[in-house]
Amino acid sequence: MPQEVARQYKEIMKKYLESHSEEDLYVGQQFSRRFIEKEIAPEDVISVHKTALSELHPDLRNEVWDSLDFLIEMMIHYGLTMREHQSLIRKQEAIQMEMDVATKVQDTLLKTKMPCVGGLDVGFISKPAKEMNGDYVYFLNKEHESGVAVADVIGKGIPAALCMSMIKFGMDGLPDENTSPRNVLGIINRIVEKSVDDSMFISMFYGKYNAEDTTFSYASAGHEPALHFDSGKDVFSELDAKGLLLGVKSDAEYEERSVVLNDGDFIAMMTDGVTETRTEDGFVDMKTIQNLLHEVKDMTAQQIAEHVYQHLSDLQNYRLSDDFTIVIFKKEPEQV
Amino acid sequence: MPQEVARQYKEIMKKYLESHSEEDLYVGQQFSRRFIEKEIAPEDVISVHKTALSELHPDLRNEVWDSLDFLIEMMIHYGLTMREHQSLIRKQEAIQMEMDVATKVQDTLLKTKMPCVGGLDVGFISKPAKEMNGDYVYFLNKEHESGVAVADVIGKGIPAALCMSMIKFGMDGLPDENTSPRNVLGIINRIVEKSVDDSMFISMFYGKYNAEDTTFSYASAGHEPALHFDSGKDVFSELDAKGLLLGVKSDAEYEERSVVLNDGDFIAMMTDGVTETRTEDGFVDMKTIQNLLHEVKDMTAQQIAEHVYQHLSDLQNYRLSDDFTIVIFKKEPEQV
Amino acid sequence: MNFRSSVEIITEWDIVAARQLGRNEAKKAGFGTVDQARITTAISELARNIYLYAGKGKIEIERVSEGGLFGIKIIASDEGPGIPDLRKVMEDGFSTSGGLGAGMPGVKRLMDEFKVTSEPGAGTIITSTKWLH
Amino acid sequence: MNFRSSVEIITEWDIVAARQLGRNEAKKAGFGTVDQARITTAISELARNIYLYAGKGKIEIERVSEGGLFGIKIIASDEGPGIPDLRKVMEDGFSTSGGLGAGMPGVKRLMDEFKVTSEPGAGTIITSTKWLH
Ligand SMILES: [Mn+2]
Ligand SMILES: [Mn+2]
Ligand SMILES: [Mn+2]
Ligand SMILES: [Mn+2]
Repeated sequence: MPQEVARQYKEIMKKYLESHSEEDLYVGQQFSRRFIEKEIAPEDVISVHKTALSELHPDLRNEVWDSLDFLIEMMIHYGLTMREHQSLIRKQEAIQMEMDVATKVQDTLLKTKMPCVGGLDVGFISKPAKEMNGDYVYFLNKEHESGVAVADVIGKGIPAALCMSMIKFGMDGLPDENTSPRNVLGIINRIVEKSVDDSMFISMFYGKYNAEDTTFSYASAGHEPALHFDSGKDVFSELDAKGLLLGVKSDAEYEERSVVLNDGDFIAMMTDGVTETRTEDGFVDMKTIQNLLHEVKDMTAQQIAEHVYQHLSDLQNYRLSDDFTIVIFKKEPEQV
Repeated sequence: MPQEVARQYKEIMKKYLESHSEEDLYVGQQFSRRFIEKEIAPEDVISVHKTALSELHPDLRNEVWDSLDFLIEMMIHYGLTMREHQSLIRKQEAIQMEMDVATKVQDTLLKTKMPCVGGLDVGFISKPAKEMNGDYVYFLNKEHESGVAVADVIGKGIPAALCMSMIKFGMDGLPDENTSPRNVLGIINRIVEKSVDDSMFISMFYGKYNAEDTTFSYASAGHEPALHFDSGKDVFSELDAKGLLLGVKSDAEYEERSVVLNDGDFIAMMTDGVTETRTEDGFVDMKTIQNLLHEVKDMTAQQIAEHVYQHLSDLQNYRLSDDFTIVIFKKEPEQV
Repeated sequence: MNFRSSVEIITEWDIVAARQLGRNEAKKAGFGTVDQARITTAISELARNIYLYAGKGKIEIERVSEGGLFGIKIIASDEGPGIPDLRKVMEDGFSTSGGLGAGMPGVKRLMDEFKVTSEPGAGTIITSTKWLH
Repeated sequence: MNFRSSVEIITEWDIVAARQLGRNEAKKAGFGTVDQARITTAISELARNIYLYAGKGKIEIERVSEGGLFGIKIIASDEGPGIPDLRKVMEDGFSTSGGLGAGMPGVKRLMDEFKVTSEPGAGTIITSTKWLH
């Protein structure tokens, strides 16, 4: 404890004892913050206080000094808590740095390339609720074909992130002749079932647009239904298909369905972070999402995705309760 | 602040002011720990102190009371630090839980099966320095062949863990005709180079034992040399082969070499956590490791691995400075 | 009508004036010494933030009652640059506070209720209430 | 020869006796009030650990000097069950201490030097030194 600090403490307290002014308390309190910055423990403050008082009023009764000694004793464990805090902050900062690196590694490791086949406009947005994203979007591009996997790993954070690598490397290893949605889900399901224990499940939607016949075929492993906007009839319909979550049963079968897309039609594939947006007034319903999509139906796929995100994250006061992912496949008139 | 707490504080302090006994200070200090458990802030303690003193000695001079008011003001920011600490502890516990789950997921995700081909005894040990292991051992089993990858991801913790999934799923996807060490490293290198950014490197040793001709062939991507114990000559030799770290250059080439194993011979493959064991007296040298291996050369592969770990972790005072991995391939007389 | 009084924050002296007003009102409202000090510290932090980051603003103090509870409400408003990322400010800023326990999370801890609305470019309004227990 | 004295720890009263001895020695060695309280608290924690977990043991206090520095060394020894996982005990036990700031990491923080050797089944010896600055 530097002498200078003790001298200043005495000066400030002296002024306060003379004037009782708010200004001295303000100065004193600002001064106490410097104590904390200098890691001066509370028991040291009591000791400085005692010294200052004894120099200013040496004639006070002995009970005063003894009671301050007692108070020092009572403060020792508070001082320990404070030093523990400083050490914990440093530990926390180290973890934070590790998380930041992990997030960057994950981003590079799991990066995906937007598809580009004629007549298809693609947009997507995927935002984590915590540091790391437990939703995953991965595009698989073949000639005349654009496939997309939209997955939600049950659970968030690091454990979920670890599982996503399975999906990516699993899909990268798919043989060219095996890219129908039912096959993709079947193969990824077997990898997941083999690689993770029973407490870890993944829901996944796989959709594939075929540029030659403009059909969109899809299969679902216990995932949220997608929405199909039919611009001719100006209506939405839900696209769902039967299938168990990935990782439940190694021989699970997946239903495959398809729909033809006309110019102006689009498909919105989402995770439950979108459909189960929680607001102060309860859950958002499908109707709200359809209305949001309809408001911007003539914009680009990316604008549609961002519009939905903006509105739903506003409703949640900027605090996502779950990872949020939406992918738009929009049929455009083909440029010749 | 409960009345009862204030009453007890007064009683303890009263006794102390009368007797000045160590016992009262002990009782008082134990009592102060309960304050902290009850999240009573230090400024509250000063306030309780002031009340107690004013009830015990109401006739003390005004400077005493005013100075205690000043002290309360000085303690407010200490109280905030303490409450921040409590909140940080809760945050820390949540992170710890997430890490625990992540470790379990990683264990299941990256699990590997010990090889079993005739005439080969296999043992290994892999211990993380922090929560998560940045070293990785993965066995690849074919008929008459046992392959093993020993890898060290530069960096530790979560970022490293994320990278290991690449190795596992990369190796799982290897076609059967492509399992020569030079090919394995070539293929994994291309996956790593494509999937991670320039700041992330992996060193890897790939060794393969062929039961038909009892040769051990190997290649190395910038990894620690392995040790070969020749039981006939009773000497060790280093097995090293030229090759860049994984992820540096997509078309890197890997040298492949081989050695014939006779009964009683063994290979020790390690990461730098073994060879660069740091003790109070500096680094451990290869000679020390050879001596450790030699001491137990007649035991099983698993016992050899554990012996090395026991001794080197003792030397480090039970605090590993790096992840520690050793794999033993030992040639046994084949049972017919 | 509820009693309400205010202090304009322009210079550092005004921080002291706001503290004094807050302490007097807290005392009149029946808060004990420690809570008076906490309310005063909260006002001090809010006024300092205005002084440091917005340049100019106002601290208002209001006696409030709700369902039999009585308390004191602090309203800190400014027309400064606003807070671009509310989510970040509302988080427990351990490392940012450097262990000082101050800033928004500090005010939140000193008081019982806390609310902030901010519009980038248009300013910030923070209201915070402490109830007599 | 260095001065050395000790207290057997069997009952809770002995914790108080060890504290008293430590405080007296710390005072005689020239430590100020706060450091006297810290040394006493460290002794208290060590003695309490013996009383609670080993049942029986000893606290010795020794005046030490080294390269012109003077200080006090506490030696806490017992023949209790020992500490099975030293690595764990030496870690900062935030959650285990429930924010109490006590246990081994607490003693380490109160003193300047700290060393523990333990053999499962044979007992534990902890030595800890504080230097006069
Ligand atoms: Mn999820
Ligand atoms: Mn979800
Ligand atoms: Mn490593
Ligand atoms: Mn290493």
